[in-house]
Amino acid sequence: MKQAESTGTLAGQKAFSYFPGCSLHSTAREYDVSARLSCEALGIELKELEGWACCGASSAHSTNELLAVSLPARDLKRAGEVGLPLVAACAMCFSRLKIASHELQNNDMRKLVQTVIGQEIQKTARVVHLLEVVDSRLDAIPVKKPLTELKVACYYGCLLVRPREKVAIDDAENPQLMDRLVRKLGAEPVAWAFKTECCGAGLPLARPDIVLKLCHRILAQARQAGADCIAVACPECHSNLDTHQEEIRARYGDDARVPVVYFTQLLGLALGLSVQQLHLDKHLTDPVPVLSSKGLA
Amino acid sequence: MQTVETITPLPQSRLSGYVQKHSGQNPLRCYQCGKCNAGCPVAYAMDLGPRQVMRAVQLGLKDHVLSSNTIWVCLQCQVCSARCPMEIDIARVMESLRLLAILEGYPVPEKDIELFHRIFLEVVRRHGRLHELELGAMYNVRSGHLTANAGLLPQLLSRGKLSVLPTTIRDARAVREIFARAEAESRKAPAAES
Amino acid sequence: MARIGVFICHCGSNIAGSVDIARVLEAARKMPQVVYVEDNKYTCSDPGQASIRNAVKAHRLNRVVVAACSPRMHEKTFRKTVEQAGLNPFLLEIANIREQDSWVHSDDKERATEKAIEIVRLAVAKVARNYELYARQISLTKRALVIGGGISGIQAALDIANAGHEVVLVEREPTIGGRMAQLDKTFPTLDCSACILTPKMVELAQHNRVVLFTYAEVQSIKGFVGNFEVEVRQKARKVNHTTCTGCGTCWQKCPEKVPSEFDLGMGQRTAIYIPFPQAVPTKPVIDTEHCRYMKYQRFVASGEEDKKPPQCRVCEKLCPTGSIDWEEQDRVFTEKFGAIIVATGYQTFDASAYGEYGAGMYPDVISGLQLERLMCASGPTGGEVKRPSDGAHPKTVVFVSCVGSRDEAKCRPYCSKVCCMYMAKHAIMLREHDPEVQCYIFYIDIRAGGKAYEEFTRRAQEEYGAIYLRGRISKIYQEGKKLVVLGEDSLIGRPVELSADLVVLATGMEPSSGVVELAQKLNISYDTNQFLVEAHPKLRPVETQSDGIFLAGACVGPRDIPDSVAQGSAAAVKAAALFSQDYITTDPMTAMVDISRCTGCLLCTQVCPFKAISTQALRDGRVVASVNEGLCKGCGLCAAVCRSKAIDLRGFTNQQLFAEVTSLWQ
Amino acid sequence: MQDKIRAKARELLETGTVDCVIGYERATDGLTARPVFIYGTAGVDRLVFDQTCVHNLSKFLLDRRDKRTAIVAKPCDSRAINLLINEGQLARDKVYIIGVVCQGMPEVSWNRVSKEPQERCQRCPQRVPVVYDYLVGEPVEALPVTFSDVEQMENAGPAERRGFWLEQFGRCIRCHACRQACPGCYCSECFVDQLDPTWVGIRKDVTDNEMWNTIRAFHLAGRCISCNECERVCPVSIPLSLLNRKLEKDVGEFFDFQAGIKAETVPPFATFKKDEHLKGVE
Amino acid sequence: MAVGFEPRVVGFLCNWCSYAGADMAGTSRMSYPPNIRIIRVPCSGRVDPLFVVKAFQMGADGVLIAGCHPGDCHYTEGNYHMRRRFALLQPFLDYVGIEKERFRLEWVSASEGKRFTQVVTSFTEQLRQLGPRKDRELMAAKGVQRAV
Repeated sequence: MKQAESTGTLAGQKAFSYFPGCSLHSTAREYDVSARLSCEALGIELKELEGWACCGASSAHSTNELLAVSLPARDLKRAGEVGLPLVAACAMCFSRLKIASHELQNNDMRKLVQTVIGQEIQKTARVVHLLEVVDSRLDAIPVKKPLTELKVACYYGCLLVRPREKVAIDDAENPQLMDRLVRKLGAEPVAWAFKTECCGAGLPLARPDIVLKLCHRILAQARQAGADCIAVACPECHSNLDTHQEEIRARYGDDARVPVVYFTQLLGLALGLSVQQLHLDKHLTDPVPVLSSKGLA
Repeated sequence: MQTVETITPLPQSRLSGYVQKHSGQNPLRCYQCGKCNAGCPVAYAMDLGPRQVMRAVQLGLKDHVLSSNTIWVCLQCQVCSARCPMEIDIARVMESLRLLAILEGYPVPEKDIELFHRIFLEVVRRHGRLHELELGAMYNVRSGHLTANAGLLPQLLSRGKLSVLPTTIRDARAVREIFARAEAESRKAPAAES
Repeated sequence: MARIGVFICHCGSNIAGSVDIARVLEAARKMPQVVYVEDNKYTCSDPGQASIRNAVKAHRLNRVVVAACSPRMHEKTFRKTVEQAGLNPFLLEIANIREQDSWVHSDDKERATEKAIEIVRLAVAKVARNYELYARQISLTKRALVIGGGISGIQAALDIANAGHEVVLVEREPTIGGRMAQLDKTFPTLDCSACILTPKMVELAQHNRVVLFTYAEVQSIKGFVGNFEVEVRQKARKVNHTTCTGCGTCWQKCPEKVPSEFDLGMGQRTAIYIPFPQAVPTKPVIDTEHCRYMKYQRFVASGEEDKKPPQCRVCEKLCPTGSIDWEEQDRVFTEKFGAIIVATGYQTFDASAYGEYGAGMYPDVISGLQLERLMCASGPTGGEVKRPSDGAHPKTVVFVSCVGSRDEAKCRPYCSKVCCMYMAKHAIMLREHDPEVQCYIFYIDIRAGGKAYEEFTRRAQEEYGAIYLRGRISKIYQEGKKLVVLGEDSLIGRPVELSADLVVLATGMEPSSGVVELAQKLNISYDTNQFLVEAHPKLRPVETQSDGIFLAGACVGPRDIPDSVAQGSAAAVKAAALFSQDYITTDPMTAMVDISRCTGCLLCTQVCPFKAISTQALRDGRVVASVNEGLCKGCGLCAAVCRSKAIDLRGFTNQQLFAEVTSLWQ
Repeated sequence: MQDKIRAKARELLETGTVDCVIGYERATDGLTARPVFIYGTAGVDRLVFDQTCVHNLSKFLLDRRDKRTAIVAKPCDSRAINLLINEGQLARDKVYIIGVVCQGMPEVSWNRVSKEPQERCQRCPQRVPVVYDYLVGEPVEALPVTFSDVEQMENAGPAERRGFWLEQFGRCIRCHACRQACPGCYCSECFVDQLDPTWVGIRKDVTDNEMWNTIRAFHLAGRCISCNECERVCPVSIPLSLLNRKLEKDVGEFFDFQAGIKAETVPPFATFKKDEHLKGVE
Repeated sequence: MAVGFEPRVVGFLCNWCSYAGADMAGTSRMSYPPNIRIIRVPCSGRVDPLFVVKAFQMGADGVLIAGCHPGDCHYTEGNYHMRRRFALLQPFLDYVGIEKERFRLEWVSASEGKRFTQVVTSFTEQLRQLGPRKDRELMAAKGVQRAV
């Protein structure tokens, strides 16, 4: 089985198949919107993958390995037929797709999966994350409104940088992709130690206590580092960090509130798009005050 | 996990064989330095730390491992794997142990987590995609935590962050079949009796 | 015409018991070119050997076969015997009819006898084609080169010099002393490192049989045992060391300050500098990269016009002896040596490979060696332990063990051996410096094998209150002025979170940079960790596969000071033993080239494990192989791969082996 | 094609780039070709190139080691040149290679020219010389190497194989034409001619013949560039290619090596890998 | 298999490991079939294919080459080169009809007297099973004349 466009530079790639993933159609709509808008502004064409299905997320691979590969495999096959590289915005989807395409290299696994999805897989698409695509044309970004004086804590989470050989788009301990971007946009990426510490992933319902504890650590660290906001590239990280800040304050007493935004929103902002266009007003922890204080909103 | 007064090591047990085979990781490489425990964000909430799980696997203490909450609490954040000095993919080991526990019907100490996963998949099975409102609602009802995250509901709705109706993809049937076949196939998977 | 005598040994009943000697005698008598046979009860006994000598004379024998025990047993003995009889010792062959016949076939006398006869036939066939071989005697230069001026190299150099031989020591740094010079105290005795090292450094520098080349490197090596030719590059110091008195004015007045390598960035040095006060030689070098005048000159050379930097030249102006020599260039010279001792030592692992520990990111995460500098009375802080970030006195210090050791992910699978001990030492010393300091040592296993070592680590815990926690640190991050350390106490089995003022990474040992290139120049081997490989890990620990090249200290593997010193002395003895001979006797069983047949394909040069075959150009323009008998060890690889049979191996020639094969069917 | 070669040859001789061009000319039978050495522009028009130019001329270069020489080389010949350079027998800068694209040569004798290319050419992977200074003809795809003939022999039973080869070796008359034609056989004194020891009996016995043929083949292991001249010149037509190609096959499989493809390369017997797993060796 | 057939085996043993191993077998009074004739070579790498082919030409039923285990070569690399040579030579001889079972390369260290006896015993047994070489019959069948 060959992997289409497995080579070739991203920078040269104009059009991509786009895999928004479930959250971007609901809780993370602002990510979807800002991604589409800023990509358009950058001349990147996103063609939403026709009939994509859920990647299975952590639930699938927590309980049924085969399912965890088969669900993404179906999407990979479809994308393979389209022939464009498949760009995922959600880090979870990205990770699942990437791992799946990795597993499919193994013949036995592929045969098994083919029987499960009831189709033969000739070729799959190369999987990339939106952050990689943007980074590939960093110098070409036409910054209209530099985000001067905005201190940003870039938060990568787990799924973009681990596991090293199957997924990682950057170093696991001190990644730089997003920091580079933020700097390019005129903002100041703060140095902090929790870029890749886990936020509690899919446990907010089942073990809120864990999620609150982990998020509290991260938020506190970001604040300490003097960040005005945290930039993320994953809807799960976002909802964990953004939605529970009141509870966290209630539970831990200290005020560790920091607005959490998507890197695409910052990108859009710098490209001259408005707060409303980018749904920057939709977050539970409102970033608008701090943005306007910097004259950015 | 049941308490164990004295343990009887079974180094030759099928358990470490299974782990080796299923996860491709050799448990005997672990020399118990503890870096995994040290870095695990949820170690504090586990009855056995990753290091202890590796140890128990080395010693073939199957029940000890498979009935621990560790394998359920594990977030798959991969920090342990990324930092292991012996390059053991510990997260992968956790995963294979959890799958084994499911296969062999071990009681699940983290009911809610298991329930969450089950409902999540049911929803996806139904629509081919996730419908978060549905997931949340069903979870709250079936877990009995009726108010869990309910506080957030108005804010989310007001911001249009929760779509009330699910989007169901055109050939959701295909997805349902995938679920069915995947479950059938993985039941055939080899277990590790010891 | 060969006149072969065959002497068959009964070895009491060892052979005669299961071999029919009479029949063997009969058969032997009929073998081609055999003119005399006899048997003895014990051929190796004096009467036995005597009768060989007599027979050689009486029957004008010019070849001898002794059918007895294994050649590995008595070949040497009988070589002497025939030599005493006036024959060349190599006109002898042994037929091994004991270990490889009578002893293994005692159950079947008939076939044991048949086999014995054929073994004798093999030997007869071979010996008929033996000819005189003469051990070549190669003169040797009784002069040793020591590469590396650490404690191990210093010890080796001193011992050789005291044994009465000249020694040249080459050190690439501006001073000798190596890592030990950077240490404050030494475990387990806690005596001051400088106090025991510097006297040795001085003794070496003043020794009349020692020549010291600091700030110099070995550039190339030719030759073989007893006759090495070594090119040494003396790096330009820009200071004339013959006139310089080391008064110190220059380095006190030099305005340019840069981080000191010797202090591992914990302190500063000037552009013209000596690495540390007790450096040997106590004469400065100019760091041309940072020297202001050098920068000025580079600027002028670059041809740019706008604002020239200052010329400075303060040192030149102030030097009372006019020793500053801006024109000085690197100088390459060749020296002859008989033996080479490699003592290139180690460097500490670069902890920045561990992103999760933030070494290089957080100023207060330092290495063990850096702490040594902070504790050292003659160090940048005058022995006051101040943490780099704000100069505060750390009260809570956390030690992280196995940084760059026992870590396959970092390609450092081995244990560095000394870290456990120096962490204990640091814990003790920090308390000595400040009783309020609390040390936490995260260890995996305490490796304290050595005289008074275990007791030492106990003292650190019992008397100096160091808390040992079993578990590897996973993450370190800054929180305000503190460093938060995430670990585990694996004995309790729970995560540990500590906030510390200072974190010390016990970085492991790795071979010094450039050791691989050196090993390739020397044609000695190194292992996957780039440590140099001994000829035998147990029995030849300081020798290499190349004669005359010896190893000492941490270039072979992690070593502490006592081991390094012991090895230095051991290597010195090997060199001295070599020098106790007036010439080197080479094994005559070496390869030889028939230039008329050699086609110059030079496959032999490619397979030779000892680089013993080089090329020579003949008058007719052909290029052919030529063997350096000093390097050849007689493996015969070359002879086996040579298609035109132009190269052959003395003692195991094509003729001999071919004859042995064919003899079996005569 | 021919004209291009002549033009190039003329140019090279005129400019004095070389002082001799080794190529082919029409033989006296008026049909087949034979080697020719051209020293002056006058002779250039004698050069021919067509389907009859079967010989591997590379070995002639050995007689002009340090004189500047141009040579007409087919793909197989070009591999021979690489081999000779690799083994220090030739200096690249002394040789000017006029490479010719080759679709395979037919069987040619005084009275017939075969339709199909010769067997050796059918199995030859190269169609374009692996090294040249000037190329004549349009480059074409190289073909995969096939060893059907060798495999067939491998699959026969040992007794069958033994019988076959004994018969073949039995026919050998030890004329050593194979050696004379082989570009890899350049030893000043071949082992077969040596008397110290007499590796191979003087008598023309089947066992001595076997000794000769097997060892010669083995001396070409990892070196044979499969031009197959040995087989072409064998008067009793022993299928020598079957021997050489067996070794070529194994060398390829075990050591991933093909002789004469590159000039700068380490031949398989000059090196080793500590941890290589070779079948038959535990 | 021929009744009472006793194969003739030529063994090339490297001086440092295998020859010493053979001695060890003797000093510890082990026993193995006396069919092998041992030729001492400095290193297994010294064994020229010529010697092997010659032995078979002379009529050997089997040829054994024994050297130090990989990594233990007294000359550091000799056995690695032999390994390559053997890897080609064995199948090649098999190809011309000298069965690969007749030609062995073994690693025997100086301390492995036991292993040496096992090697020789199993090899000899294998050759007994294989029976004598069939060249004469085959030549007769093919009408190949032998020089006198």
